[in-house]
Amino acid sequence: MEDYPPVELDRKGNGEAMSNASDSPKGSVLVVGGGIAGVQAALDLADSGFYVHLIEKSSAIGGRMSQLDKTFPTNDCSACILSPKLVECGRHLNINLMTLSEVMALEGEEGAFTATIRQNPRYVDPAKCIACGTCAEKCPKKVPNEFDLGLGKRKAIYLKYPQAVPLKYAIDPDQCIWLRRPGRCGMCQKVCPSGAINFDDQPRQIHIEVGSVILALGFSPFDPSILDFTGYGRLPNVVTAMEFERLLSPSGPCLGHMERPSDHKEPRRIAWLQCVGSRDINRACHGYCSSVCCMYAIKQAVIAREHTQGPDLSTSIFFMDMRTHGKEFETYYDRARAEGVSFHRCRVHSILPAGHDDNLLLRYVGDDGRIKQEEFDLVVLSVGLEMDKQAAELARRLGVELDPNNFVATGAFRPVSTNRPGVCVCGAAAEPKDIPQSVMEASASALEASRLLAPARWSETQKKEYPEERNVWAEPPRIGVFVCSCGINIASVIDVAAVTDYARTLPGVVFAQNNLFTCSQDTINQMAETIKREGLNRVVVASCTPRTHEPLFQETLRDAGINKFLFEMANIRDQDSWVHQGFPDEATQKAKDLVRMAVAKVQQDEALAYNTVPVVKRALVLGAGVAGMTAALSIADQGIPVVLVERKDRLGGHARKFYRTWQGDLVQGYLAGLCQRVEEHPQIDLHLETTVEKVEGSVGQFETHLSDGSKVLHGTAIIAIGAGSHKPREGRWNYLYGRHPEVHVLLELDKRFIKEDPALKEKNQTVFILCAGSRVPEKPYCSRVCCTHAIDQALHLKELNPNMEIFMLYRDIRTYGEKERLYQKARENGIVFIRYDLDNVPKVWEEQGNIHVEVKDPILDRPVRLHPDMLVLATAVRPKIDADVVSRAFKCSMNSDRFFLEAHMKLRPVDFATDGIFMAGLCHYPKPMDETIAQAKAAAARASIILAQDAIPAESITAVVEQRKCVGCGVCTMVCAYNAIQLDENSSLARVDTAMCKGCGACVAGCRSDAVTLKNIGNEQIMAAIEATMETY
Amino acid sequence: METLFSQATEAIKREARALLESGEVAAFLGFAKGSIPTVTRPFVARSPEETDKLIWNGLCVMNLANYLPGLLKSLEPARRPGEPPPEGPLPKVGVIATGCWSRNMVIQIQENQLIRERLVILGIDSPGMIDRRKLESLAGGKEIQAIEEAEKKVVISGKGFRLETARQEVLRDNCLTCTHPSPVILDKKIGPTMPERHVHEPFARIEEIERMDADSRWAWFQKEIECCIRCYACRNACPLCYCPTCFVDDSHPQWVGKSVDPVDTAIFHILRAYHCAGRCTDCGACESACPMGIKMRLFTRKLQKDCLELFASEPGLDINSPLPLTTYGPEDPERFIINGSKQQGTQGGK
Amino acid sequence: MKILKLDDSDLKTLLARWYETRDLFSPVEKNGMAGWKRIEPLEFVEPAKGVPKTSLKTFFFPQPETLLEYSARPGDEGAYVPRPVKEKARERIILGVRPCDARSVLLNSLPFADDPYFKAKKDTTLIVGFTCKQPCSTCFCSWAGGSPMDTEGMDIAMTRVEGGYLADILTKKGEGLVDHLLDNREASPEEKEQLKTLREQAQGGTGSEGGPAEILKKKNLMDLYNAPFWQGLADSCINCGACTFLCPTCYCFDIQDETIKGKGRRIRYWDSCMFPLFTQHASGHNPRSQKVQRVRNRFMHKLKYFPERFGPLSCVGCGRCIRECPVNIDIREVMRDLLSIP
Amino acid sequence: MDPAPEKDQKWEPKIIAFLCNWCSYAGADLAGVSRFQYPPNIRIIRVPCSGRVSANMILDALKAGADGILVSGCHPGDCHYISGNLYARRRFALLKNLLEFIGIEPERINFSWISASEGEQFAELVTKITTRIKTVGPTKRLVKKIG
Repeated sequence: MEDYPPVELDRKGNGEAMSNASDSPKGSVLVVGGGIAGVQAALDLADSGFYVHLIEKSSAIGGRMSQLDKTFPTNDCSACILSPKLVECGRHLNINLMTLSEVMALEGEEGAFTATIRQNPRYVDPAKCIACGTCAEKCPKKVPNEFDLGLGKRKAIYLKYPQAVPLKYAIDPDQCIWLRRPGRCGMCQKVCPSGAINFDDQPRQIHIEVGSVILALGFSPFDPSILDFTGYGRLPNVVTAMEFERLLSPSGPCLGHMERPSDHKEPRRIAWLQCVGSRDINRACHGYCSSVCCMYAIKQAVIAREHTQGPDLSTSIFFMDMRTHGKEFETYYDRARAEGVSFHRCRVHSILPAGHDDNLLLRYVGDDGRIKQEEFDLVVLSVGLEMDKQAAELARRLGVELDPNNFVATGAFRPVSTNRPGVCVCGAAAEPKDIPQSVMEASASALEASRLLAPARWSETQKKEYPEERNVWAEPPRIGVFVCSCGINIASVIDVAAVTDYARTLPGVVFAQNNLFTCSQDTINQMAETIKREGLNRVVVASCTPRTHEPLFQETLRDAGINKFLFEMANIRDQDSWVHQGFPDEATQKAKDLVRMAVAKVQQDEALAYNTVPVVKRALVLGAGVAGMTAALSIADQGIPVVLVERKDRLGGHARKFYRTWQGDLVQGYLAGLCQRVEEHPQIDLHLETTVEKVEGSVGQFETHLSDGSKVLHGTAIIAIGAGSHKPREGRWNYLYGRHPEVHVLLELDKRFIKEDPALKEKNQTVFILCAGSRVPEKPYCSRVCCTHAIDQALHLKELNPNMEIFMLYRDIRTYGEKERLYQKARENGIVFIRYDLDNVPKVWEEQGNIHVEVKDPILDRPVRLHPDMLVLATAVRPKIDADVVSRAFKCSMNSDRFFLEAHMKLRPVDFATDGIFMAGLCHYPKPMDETIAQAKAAAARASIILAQDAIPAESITAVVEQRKCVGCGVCTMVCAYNAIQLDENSSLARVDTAMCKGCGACVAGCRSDAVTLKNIGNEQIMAAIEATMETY
Repeated sequence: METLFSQATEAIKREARALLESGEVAAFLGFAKGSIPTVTRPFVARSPEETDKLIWNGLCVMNLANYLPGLLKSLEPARRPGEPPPEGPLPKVGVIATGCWSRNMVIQIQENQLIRERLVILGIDSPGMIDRRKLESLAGGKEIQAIEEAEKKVVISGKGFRLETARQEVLRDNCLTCTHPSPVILDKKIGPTMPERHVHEPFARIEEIERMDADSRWAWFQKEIECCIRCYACRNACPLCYCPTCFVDDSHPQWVGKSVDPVDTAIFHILRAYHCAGRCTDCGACESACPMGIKMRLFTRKLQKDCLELFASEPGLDINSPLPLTTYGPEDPERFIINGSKQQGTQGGK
Repeated sequence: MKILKLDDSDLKTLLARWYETRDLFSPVEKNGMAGWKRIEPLEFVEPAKGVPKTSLKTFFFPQPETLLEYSARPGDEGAYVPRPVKEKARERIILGVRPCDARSVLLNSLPFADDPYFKAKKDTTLIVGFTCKQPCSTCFCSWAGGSPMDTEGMDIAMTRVEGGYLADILTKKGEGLVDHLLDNREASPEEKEQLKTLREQAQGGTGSEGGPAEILKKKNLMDLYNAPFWQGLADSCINCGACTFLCPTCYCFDIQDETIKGKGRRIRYWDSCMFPLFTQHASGHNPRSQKVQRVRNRFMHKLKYFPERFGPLSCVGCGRCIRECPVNIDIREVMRDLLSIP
Repeated sequence: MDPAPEKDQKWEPKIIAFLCNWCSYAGADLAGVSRFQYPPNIRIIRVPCSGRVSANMILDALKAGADGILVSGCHPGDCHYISGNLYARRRFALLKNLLEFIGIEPERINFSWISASEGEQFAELVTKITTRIKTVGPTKRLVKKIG
């Protein structure tokens, strides 16, 4: 414990570092690191009214996540889910994205920092680069691609990865022939169609003033070359997990074909070795657990099996404890086992060359204690996460304290704050963690960083003004078609002049023009002029993909006074000239077809409203435990009123039963301070002994009826109703609970700690049974907190009576992250750990008032009998009974374990699918105090984005119901994932809530009566496009 | 069977009369005798006296569920669109229901077209209904002037002929493969409960078509719908078809041409069947209604088979299980999907 | 004109001759269903009894009829300018037509009197009718103003007698068909007398004088309109178009343009007053939004409005609607009910 | 029934593809960015989600004369709209079977999952289905013709 001094509480005892910042703080924030955490923090801040400088040291944002193939536990494609966030970040008016940049110094204090940034030269003018790739194609210098961890090659001028943001090439100065010896090559400069290459680019030093700083420094994968036994570096078919991600990835060096490095053959036998560089104080100097490796190894095994499409791929995972402690992880583990992934509980002591075919021989001790040998084609090292060395240096430079593991030091009650006021931290830089946890912390740090800047909200942000739009409703279509040559990207394959001429003949087209670069600034300006001069009321651009360029051209329409939805694109580059290079005639014909389809569709486009919903600036927080109170205070401190509703007659919730956090901080003092702040806060309206009866409305405009008769209008809601501990009063896992006075569940022992029960010192022997009724078919999930909590309790018992014998009966010890320290200490303190499995669960009975426990010791392979004075059961954390009621009232879903279901497992961990409703704390999933507080702040941050605005934008392309055709069958309401379409109480017909509709069109395809359609993607428009396609055939 | 039908007819008359006399229902929906022997007439009795006209026999083939939403609505006080429904209970209707009809009522309740509380259902186990086309073909072009039904046989007669056949021979195709003859929702049971039916190969005809090659299937399909006159009797006899504007009638968007172009006719039949996917209970009303003898039931039957095989879904048996197209399973079969992630189909692969 | 006595081989000779320059059509059994089909001369067999399932109107009022064509390709010359449909005007002969169906052509000529499309079809079509020996139980032509021996609307009327047919040549066009070909087959006076007797027997005294058309014409419109039995009909009716589409005298249509792959055409296709969209206004208002209104309209049109305007009932008593209505709505009952209204 | 696939060397199939904006359309873009070549027979219509694609749209494309159809969405679990592709999967399973049942050649109706990172897979897919559609020849069934 000595390494981790408890965080000093401020005078109000809430753990929040109170500000001494000036009254007029800056309205901007510096975010360091462009990985998923940094990007999320930047987006949350920029969306809630702060200007963000996002600093990324490489040439593009995206971080480690962009290198991953799939993500657990949903097997989502990593790039697919990440990309939209990156694009949003790159385009955000209030995010200043600075790539190839580093923070050199940070002066000043909270509210008024001055940061010194060094921006390294890109040698490519981002304003001119159109990412056509000609430069890289022609560049003669091939170098290992660090994005593929050196498994593949790139050129000296390169794009970090295909979906990179910004989508701009960069020159690697260490590799470029010209930069090393000017005058020697310069090929890129010669071939660049837009003259973007600038060999004279120079580093620049920039000073920026910000109110606060967020460090999202990320991690480095552990480098196993120092572990000689792995053979990494010597044996070609020993790869790290990160390398294996690239081998699996469709955009990786073998295009997703899964080849092993030595001979590019598909491996048939793969082994994963867990805890490489984690939980290893001897060789790796990392005592902590890296938290994510068990899951990613299982995921890789599952995905590898999918790649080979067959059961004949053998996948073996060698592990010590299986740590699948997150939401849906245990199920994922179970499924992997069912699908044939084999798991071996042992640490492999050496990887040897098999002596033929570059295969590998693994020697390990089997479950039966015998030494075994097994041959594999490929061995994947599940390397741990460590603090990036440069990042650690940067932290030190900024005066930010690191913990003994080199991670940024935080505290249990202030999980995203560093020692330096105004400097926050999030993500793996503070402790190894997975993506959702990082995203959660990112949002939490955004809240923390902006909390004191609230007075300066919107002070540094920009807002674009547009001219008034011309009403074109009654006008016949006057369509302008702009055909782009994209330098030679399109024009070298497609006869753009012919396409332009053809466009002129199409019905409704009054203007057609060919441009060299339609997206260049001068063409854009000219387009706006043309729209005005020619009186165009609809525009088609035939160029690249709408996914990147539609917003730009739509903006141009708005600048020219035309509604931006009167626009279509024909993708004649990415989906034509680039993919039919050898077929100019066919490609030209296709371009004509695509233009004709776009013209047919744009004819029927209508001007759509830029929908907004006015926001009631009030939050409803449901549940006044630590999560609810933290969330409420986080919002209220920004000057926004909060209605806090609690079912019980007092504040505090579950935490009232807690003794101390795993970091060693006493909970009750903290809790008292928190309660007091809540009670005294002028912005918090507290409703105790109250429940929610009915919720109406949607984001921005909820109307909630409470059981005390009051009616609350609020813009957002945070659900933090907590969870309870399961009490095994009957059944298989009863273990004398409720029948013997010395049998407790975990929190009952905490209660005795809090009361300082003197009897505890007198105990001679205590037995803990972990997973008592958890991870079993009837309660399949892992409760995440119990291992750590039980071990900490055992340690406290040892503190009370060092002679006490303590036995821990466990299945897997899941002291993930830095919690591993407790496990080590417990072992050091002589606590005995005995593993059991579901075939041999401990037996407990009573004889003459004494507790008897029998368990089979797997090492001795014989039963052990224990006679404890006290038996402690680590039972599951179970969802609240009233979760169902809340779920129904707010129309938000739960998973099969009845925990609330987030909008997206990875990237929206605190949002519900229903807009404007967020979750925090145990009702989402079991979690320790620090994670609960982080999630509560994250929920507050997400809610603040809405509450910071007078009105929020809503989707314009929404579903619309033609009442005359609707029969009220309700199919649309059932297929809508957003509850955006409901049957009207009076008419019984469907009605769309445009504020909630996301425009996916599931209802449209589901409606048999064609009563629902999607604005501007209507059935008739699609038919027009279909028919236009076939017209020339 | 003669006695079974006449007993049922008497019971229906008695129950319907009691319901109307007590005022529990405002109308009773059943069948009356038709003006030709092969067709019965769906009939609404609105007074106790009118119940004398009610009959029950093997030619009662129109699905009564089809009439319920409209009939109930006609009994409500008129209101403008968007106006709230009137306070208090609304008038009820009594109705006869067999297995398939009751399942259609379940679906109508699930799709908000019916309110269970407004129905008084007299449940009858269906003994299997008669296909008038089979009788006509048996008569070989002669006019049938009388039909007598007995337990195992049917006798038809006309000028100069009298023919007897096993009842099984003239049952409708859907009744021959029916496995759920008993109503799933009812308020009062009329007549005896039929023994469980075990159908040896319920989808034999479908499988036979599936085994043909694409050319032969197309030939079969074209021949089947060749004589369609687009009168929409099949659609209008169907209790699942209640859209205010059917896609075939709609001009915005116009998915289907309005005339008897073979392609338009084909698309009409494909989409009509598809709209019944996961909802069709194989009541056979479409085929019974068709003036041209088209066996359009085979299209819905195919979908019924797929819903059962792919989603383990049988519609209308349980009011609490969602209809298959309003839900999904995370592990739904996707062998047909190229690059499907879970299973690789014959077409798939990297 | 003249009456010929033909034996079966004479008929074959005639058919072979006609076939040389004309298309022949007749009722044909197909898929267990009698319909009209183009035939080879040797295929012809007189149907034993009754009428085919589909009516004769499809020859004069086709489903659909292309009224005009146009190009919808922007580059084309004359794009979007309508042009008439070029049709080969080959004469056709429809054989085996029953008196009721033949009469329906005359009835349809009333509303289509000025319709060039209908007229063009009628001008190039000859009807060789076959009188009825054995009416069905659902036939009621004599009630509707016709008779099983009626020859109205035919160019030649064939009546089966012993040893062949008595062919009554009724029109110039009909005469053109036999023109000197079988001059020596003139029927004997006895045979002519036999035909006359058959016709008189069939007439049975129910001519149009005092028939339902005359009676209903005289009845008060609103009395019929407000009759109580309409609701009962609507209760059973499923509002399909089987009756209207099978009916030989239902002639309602709609018109629409179809464009596919740059080619366009304007078609006229059958519509049915049973369909709710039939009367739907562009505004969304529908004057006949209720089923009972539509059912009433169909019968009122056939039995009251049409006679008031044109004289006869818009019904030939063929019985198709009675046989094929899936819910057994019987026009005879409707007529009886209407006639019984004082 | 229909004549054998045309021997006409000049015939090239026309394929209409409905691609979801977030995954498959992005995958098609990536194929372009990576210059993976595929046959030029395909015409892509961008839709928000595979769940937007109705049976009507597919039939309309066949009616208009498309020799082949491709509908592609996100892999299960990746749907930008949570579950659109999962509803679509059910709809498509039934529709494809029904169309095959009435005699449409199975080669014409194609469904796939293509993620935003599967550029090469997209190119392979288009190549594959184009080849397959060529084997069954020009579409005859369900193609509406006038004049």
